[in-house]
Amino acid sequence: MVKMEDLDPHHWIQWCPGCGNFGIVTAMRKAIAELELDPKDVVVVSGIGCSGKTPHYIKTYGFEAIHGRAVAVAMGIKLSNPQLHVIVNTGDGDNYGIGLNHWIQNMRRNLDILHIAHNNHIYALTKGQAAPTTPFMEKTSSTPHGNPEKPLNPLLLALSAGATFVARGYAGDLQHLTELVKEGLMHRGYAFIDVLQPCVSMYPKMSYDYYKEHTYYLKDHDPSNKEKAIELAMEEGDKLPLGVFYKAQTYSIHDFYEDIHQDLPASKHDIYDIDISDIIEEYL
Amino acid sequence: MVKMEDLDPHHWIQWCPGCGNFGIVTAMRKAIAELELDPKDVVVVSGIGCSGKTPHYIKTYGFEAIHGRAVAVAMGIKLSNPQLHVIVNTGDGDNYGIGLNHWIQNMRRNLDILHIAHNNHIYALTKGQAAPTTPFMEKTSSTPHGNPEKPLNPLLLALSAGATFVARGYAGDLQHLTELVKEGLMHRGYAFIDVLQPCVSMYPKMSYDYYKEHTYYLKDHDPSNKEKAIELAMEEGDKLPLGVFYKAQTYSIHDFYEDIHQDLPASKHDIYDIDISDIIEEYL
Amino acid sequence: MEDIAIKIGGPAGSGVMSLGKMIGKLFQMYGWYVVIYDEHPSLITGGHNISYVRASKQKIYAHRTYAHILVALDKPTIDIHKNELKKPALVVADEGIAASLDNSDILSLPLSRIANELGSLRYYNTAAFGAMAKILGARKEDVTSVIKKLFGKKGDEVVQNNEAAALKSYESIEHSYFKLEKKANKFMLIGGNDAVALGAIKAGVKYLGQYPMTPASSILSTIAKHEKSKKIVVKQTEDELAAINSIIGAAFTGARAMTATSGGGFSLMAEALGMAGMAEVPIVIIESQRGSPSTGMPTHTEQGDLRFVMHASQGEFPRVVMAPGDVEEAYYMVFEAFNIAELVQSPVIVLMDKYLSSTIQTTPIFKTDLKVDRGKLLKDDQAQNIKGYKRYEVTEDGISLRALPSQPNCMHVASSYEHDETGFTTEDSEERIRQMKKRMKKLAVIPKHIYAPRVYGSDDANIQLICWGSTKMPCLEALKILKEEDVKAKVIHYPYIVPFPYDETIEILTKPNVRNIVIEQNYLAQFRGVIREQTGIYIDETLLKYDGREITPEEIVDYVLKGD
Amino acid sequence: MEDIAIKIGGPAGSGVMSLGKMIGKLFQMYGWYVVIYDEHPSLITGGHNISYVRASKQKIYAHRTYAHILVALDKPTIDIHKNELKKPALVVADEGIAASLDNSDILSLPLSRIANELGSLRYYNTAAFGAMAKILGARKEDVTSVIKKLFGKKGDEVVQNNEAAALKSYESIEHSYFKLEKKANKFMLIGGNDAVALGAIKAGVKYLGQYPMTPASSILSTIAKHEKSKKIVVKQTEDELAAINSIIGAAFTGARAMTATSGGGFSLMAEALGMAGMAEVPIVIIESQRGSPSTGMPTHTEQGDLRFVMHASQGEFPRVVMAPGDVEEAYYMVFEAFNIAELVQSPVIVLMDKYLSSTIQTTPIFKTDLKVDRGKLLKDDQAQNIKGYKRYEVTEDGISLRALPSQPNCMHVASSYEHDETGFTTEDSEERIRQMKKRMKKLAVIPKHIYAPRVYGSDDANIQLICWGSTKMPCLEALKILKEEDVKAKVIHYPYIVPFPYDETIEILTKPNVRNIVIEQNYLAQFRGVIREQTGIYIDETLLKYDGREITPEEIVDYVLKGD
Ligand SMILES: Cc1ncc(C[n+]2csc(CCOP(=O)(O)OP(=O)(O)O)c2C)c(N)n1
Ligand SMILES: Cc1ncc(C[n+]2csc(CCOP(=O)(O)OP(=O)(O)O)c2C)c(N)n1
Ligand code: SF4
Ligand code: SF4
Ligand SMILES: [Mg+2]
Ligand SMILES: [Mg+2]
Repeated sequence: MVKMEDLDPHHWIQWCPGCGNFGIVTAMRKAIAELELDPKDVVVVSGIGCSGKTPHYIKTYGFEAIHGRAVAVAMGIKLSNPQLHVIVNTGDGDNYGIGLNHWIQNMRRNLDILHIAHNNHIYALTKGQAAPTTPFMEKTSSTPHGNPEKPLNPLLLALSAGATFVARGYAGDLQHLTELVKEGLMHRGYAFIDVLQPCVSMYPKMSYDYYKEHTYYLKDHDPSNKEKAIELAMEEGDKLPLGVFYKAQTYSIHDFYEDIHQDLPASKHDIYDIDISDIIEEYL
Repeated sequence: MVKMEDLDPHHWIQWCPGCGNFGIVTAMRKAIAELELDPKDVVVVSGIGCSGKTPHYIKTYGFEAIHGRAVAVAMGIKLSNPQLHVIVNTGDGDNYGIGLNHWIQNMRRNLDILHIAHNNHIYALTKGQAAPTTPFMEKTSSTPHGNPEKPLNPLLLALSAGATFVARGYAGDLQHLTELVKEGLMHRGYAFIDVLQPCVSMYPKMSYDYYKEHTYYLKDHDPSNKEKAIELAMEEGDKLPLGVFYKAQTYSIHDFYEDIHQDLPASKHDIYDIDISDIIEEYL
Repeated sequence: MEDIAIKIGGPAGSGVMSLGKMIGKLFQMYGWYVVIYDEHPSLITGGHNISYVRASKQKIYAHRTYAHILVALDKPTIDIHKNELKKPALVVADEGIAASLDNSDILSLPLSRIANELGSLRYYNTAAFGAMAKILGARKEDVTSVIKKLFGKKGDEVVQNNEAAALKSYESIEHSYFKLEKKANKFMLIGGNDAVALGAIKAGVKYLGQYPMTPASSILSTIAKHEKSKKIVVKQTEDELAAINSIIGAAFTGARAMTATSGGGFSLMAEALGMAGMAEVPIVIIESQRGSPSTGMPTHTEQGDLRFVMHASQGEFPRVVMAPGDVEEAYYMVFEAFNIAELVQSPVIVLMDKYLSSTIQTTPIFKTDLKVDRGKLLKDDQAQNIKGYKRYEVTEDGISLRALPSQPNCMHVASSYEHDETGFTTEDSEERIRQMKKRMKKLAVIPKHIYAPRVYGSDDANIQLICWGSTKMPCLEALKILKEEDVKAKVIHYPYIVPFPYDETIEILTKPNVRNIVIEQNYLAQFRGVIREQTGIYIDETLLKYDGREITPEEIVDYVLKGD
Repeated sequence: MEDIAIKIGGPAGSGVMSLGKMIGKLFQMYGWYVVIYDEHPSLITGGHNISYVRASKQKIYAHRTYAHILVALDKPTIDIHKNELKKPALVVADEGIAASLDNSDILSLPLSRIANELGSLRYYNTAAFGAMAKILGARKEDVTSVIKKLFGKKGDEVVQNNEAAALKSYESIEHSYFKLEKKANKFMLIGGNDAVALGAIKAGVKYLGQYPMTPASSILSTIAKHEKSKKIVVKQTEDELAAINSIIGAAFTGARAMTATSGGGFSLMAEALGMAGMAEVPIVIIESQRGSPSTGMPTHTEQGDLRFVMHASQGEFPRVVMAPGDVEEAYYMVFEAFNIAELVQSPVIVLMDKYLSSTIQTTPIFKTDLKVDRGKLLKDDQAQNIKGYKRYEVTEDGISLRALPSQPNCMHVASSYEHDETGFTTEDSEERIRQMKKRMKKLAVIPKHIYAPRVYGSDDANIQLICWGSTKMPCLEALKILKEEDVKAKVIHYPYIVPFPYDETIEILTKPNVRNIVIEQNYLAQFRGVIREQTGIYIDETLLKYDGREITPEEIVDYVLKGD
């Protein structure tokens, strides 16, 4: 039996007191414990940012990669050993800025990972520059005259690119978030959760109070309905819906590689005496 | 008066006889001539690929950049001198593969350029590897056991990212394509045209004949209707619609910079004696 | 009191840096020379932050290892730094801290009380500033001036509250411990990154494309502050690929264009750097090095990227690599970088590091009568009559006339492929050789004196401290100390690495009976390798540091006196 | 007939390369040594393509500048290449071309007629092959065998039509011009990139992440062909950033992982290269150089990326840079690369170039009794009982035990930050120094003999041709020619650049009375610079070429005999 304590941090946590990231990593720990996944079979992969520190705060295998490349690293991990449960944690800058290409392409591939985007609407670790999700005309350290860009719509892009599990969570609701994480972990295919994450130091405006007023929970929504999911994602109301927007079981790139891993995952194949005589034959 | 001949290639054309790119560059020449744009105020920017050779084949200013970065180079050009008409020509690999991030981000910014993607569903110049638009399970030189990826949907992504002019053209219909190019050139904001381009050497399957059977022209579609445009883009029928899917006039990032270019574009500002005494004052 | 050093320690988020700046500003007002040096981990909250303010009536170049006053904004600070204290050693702390330590040597102050009275712990560090002003013997009205200067833009309320905090605590102290004398000097107090920003603005930068990365991020913030008044297109991009590619586009239109980053971002720029070289587009890249490899130690200093920036990108093309030695040089050299970029129509890399980027110094007020030189740039009126324009014409000095979009008669394609004189792709052997030779000889137009090493110190010294970039600062400080100890030494500082000043190097390094010591912030002694590769001269003595902390004048002096 | 050279010229798309391969295959069947060298522009159609087939009864190493037979698949070929012809000079062309030139020296063949009879010009080059087989004096049944071998996988119809084309044209010629003698040798005929693929497959590569880029693209195609039978995850990625980052992920799970690219793609890999160094993940990167800078001359050769791969990525970390000298070495060294990568838990770069990637050679049949060595990799049964596991434990040789996800008791985080022994981020000065020292000493475990330079030629020679990577081939061929002219020379070939073989270099290069000449395919004599940086030895004679064409044995001989 896996207990929450088995998943305690590798190290003391260095996030600011009150940071939304605590809620996220706790939800991850709870979900893994409740699903009874063996921590040694879980790999948490991150980029760089406050969010990037997540792997250190949950005792599983982890990879704190470079900024923007967590999803690409995760692809190599999951394709080489599909038995591992791979969880990607990115920041909003990390994923919707510098790392966007890998995100889109792997949703298209329907790579079988859980991806949690810590969306605090700011570049926190580098001290408050505008992120791709920062509101229009917001003043930040890099945009003293206002952010000239309209924010991007993560859920709409996820749906358009082909993710097969698309959800929005909120770091302030541990119970709800834990359920999303569990559902994402159990999903075969790209499970993407954009998590609204209060950053108390670098973007206090979007606080817990703010989110309490500006979110609501999806009810009576049929997550198999993609058109409706897209409509929901495009909604420009005052409140953001939380919950599972879309979910489907379709082709995943892993189907193509299934035979390779049939007996053992590729990463565990015996390579001490690969026979290449048939290939050499071709050149004779 | 600008004549077609004024826009003749800088150099003899090196594309394969019958290549769809001829249609595209001819449509560009016709459009510029018909709109009477001054060629010296036009900059054609490309990446690398067969499509990348376009700037050499139309006598305007041009920049043949590195693979995947045409849109980023174009951004620098247009933001520094908004008086220039900037046309980007990319391949499908160039844009939907390696260059995807710049494409998505600049559609979000609604950068004021015309972007023509030469979609031949293959990496042509490098000899026939799978592209992000290559059909599922297709055998290519890099996928001898079939392409394991589902192709991406360029128009759906363009609509989700925020392009304000989204169209599909066909390199085999010069008249129709010329009209699209003209409309795109006149549009203020990101005008994106995915052009179905037969590649006779590296992907002969999607030939002129093929496209004749597998396309139809949009009729009675209201391009101001984004929901409908998204529906059209998601259609999975046997035939692809050609024409303008969506068009809108909204905020563009250029609005933010307007004051800078008010008298002269920034690239032409006199910089011989910039006064910084007010800034120095801050440090005294 | 001739020279005083103050160390402030506290947790991240407690305003350590801003307190350092207030104290520095006070000394500046008194005409003192100031150096402010910061150290902090890559965390938003928690972790130990330091600001070190050194001020002197005489010119100073760098921080030192000691402090006369320790301002402890938290308890651990006292333990961590007490051994650095030097007479007259004074420890200053809030009464809460002092009480808990039961240490009567601590000057106990009502900082948190004052801050709380004003309604927010935010004023804690301003209160500490007021106390420090009194301790140092500054006048009350100068406290007010500093606060106005630093908080003025944040509105009246902020100013008033900060003023109240400072003055209250100023008054809470009975007597001054020092007497702050006024000197007649008038300085700027400015950090390396801000000097870069000013140099660029003065040079007429019209497009900045940047993605934030420590320690270069503040260049973006600073230039953005002036985007409207100086009419500069400032674009935070989606990544460093977009940053460099967009500045190449901007420069192609004729806009002076720049990006700034650290090593990781520069890695992503490697490919486009070569495009600038091939297409002959003048761009300026600021690269501020930090602890590496990879993400490394983001908020620490290093000179580990020298070889990388010299050789980044496939193949061979001309580039300039310069490395300013202090804040003042950063301003002038960045200005120069833009001129040189247009002169040689190639990329220019300005190599900084965290130490130089974030160190704040008093400098003489920057001169502004600097001459912009745009090299062989075609003028609009010349374009009217030009015939047979060729963008990549092979000329005597390798540099071709540069025409810009919208100029008539000059339409051409800039290309990342090898090309002929018109810009069209070529794979012809002879064309290729011609274009390679043309490009590779361009750097020769840069006047030699510009990239010559600078020699500081006594002519007849036989100890030569060889350095490049920011280590100039501790080296010059070490020179002063050595002089006091009657040891004659010289500092040989290289502000340029590429082009490499061959003749001067031979002359300087092969003097008979000299002891040459290379001083660098890296593991492999990269610059020593460059010298050997270029000249064959092997310098066997090195003083290397790669723990992320800038080498100190003391370490240099120690090494010189004792050897390794 | 001892040695024969055939040049085939024609437009891109006319099957020049494939004709070269057919002829080469024929010689291979006869037990001859073969070298096939291609030249073509970066275009799909149009532009002039060349395939050059050289065959000999004696061992040959490289292509030469002359040809005995010119096969002209179009008219321009004759003009372009007629001066390269050497006795017995024979020009072979379709009757259409021959007639239009009105040149009775041309052997006129009914190639297009035969192809058209078979319904497609696609058979034009196979017809040319049949004719060449007859001209060379090969037996009919061998023509059939070659066709079966090369077209067998494309189905019966293709084989039959090609066979028909070849035999018809074989019969259209009355008599053979040569007599192709059979030798007892049994060779493989294989190109550099395929040798790389085989070396990797033999080494147990389990994950290939690659983005296509000339001249490395065919490594992807070749390995993909065997993905199912050899159970390899082959992933074409969205770009080179994803390629290298995904192989790092793959290697982290324990899969042997590789990527392949050219300089432009390698530029994009620079950042993650440093991550592999910092996180100590073993990966293999194949970098096949091409004409540069930037997009450059994509289908031409160069050795311009040496310094770049040596220094790519910010900061300092261990890496290995090897550069095989010929096709056979490519196989063995790529195999070795995987062992070394795991031995030192660091990235290994295998530097190829277009010449080596695409040159096809006869080689002895590759040995397959090679020993896989996974270094300090933790075994599953060891993991069961391990306690206090530390991924980055500081050990004597710097190498720590490597545990893999899913192993019990070893959970840890691999990190791109500087870290302590457990993997947690640290900015502590002493931890930093310990980890830097640990990493930087790792390369010392590579046995010296592995990276020693190889010496070819007479012991008592006083001319030393110093080269690295693919220039070994023309250098060895030049050695043969020089020997024929009674000039004693040696080739000193460096298969490794990093680690640099210091002792051997000193010994070899400082022999009294030797004339050292550095031979490289670049402008700046980069390897000469490396030698000087490492040893202080300056070699003033260089033979450099940077026009995209491989240096020829003749050029080397000329230089040696006449000087520059
Ligand atoms: C290539 C590169 N560019 C820039 C950086 C600097 N950097 C570190 S984290 C970060 C962004 C942080 O924002 P986000 O991804 O939203 O994460 P958060 O800190 O908000 O969790 C940046 C720009 C880097 N480490 N690497
Ligand atoms: C960084 C980099 N990676 C790879 C390449 C090699 N390359 C050149 S063109 C191309 C793709 C061509 O496909 P596409 O963009 O669809 O253009 P097309 O030739 O089909 O028009 C590739 C992979 C390159 N030039 N640069
Ligand atoms: S800066 Fe923001 S995101 Fe980072 S740890 Fe603090 S609260 Fe969390
Ligand atoms: S390969 Fe295809 S895309 Fe390229 S020029 Fe030929 S037909 Fe056109
Ligand atoms: Mg963020
Ligand atoms: Mg394509």
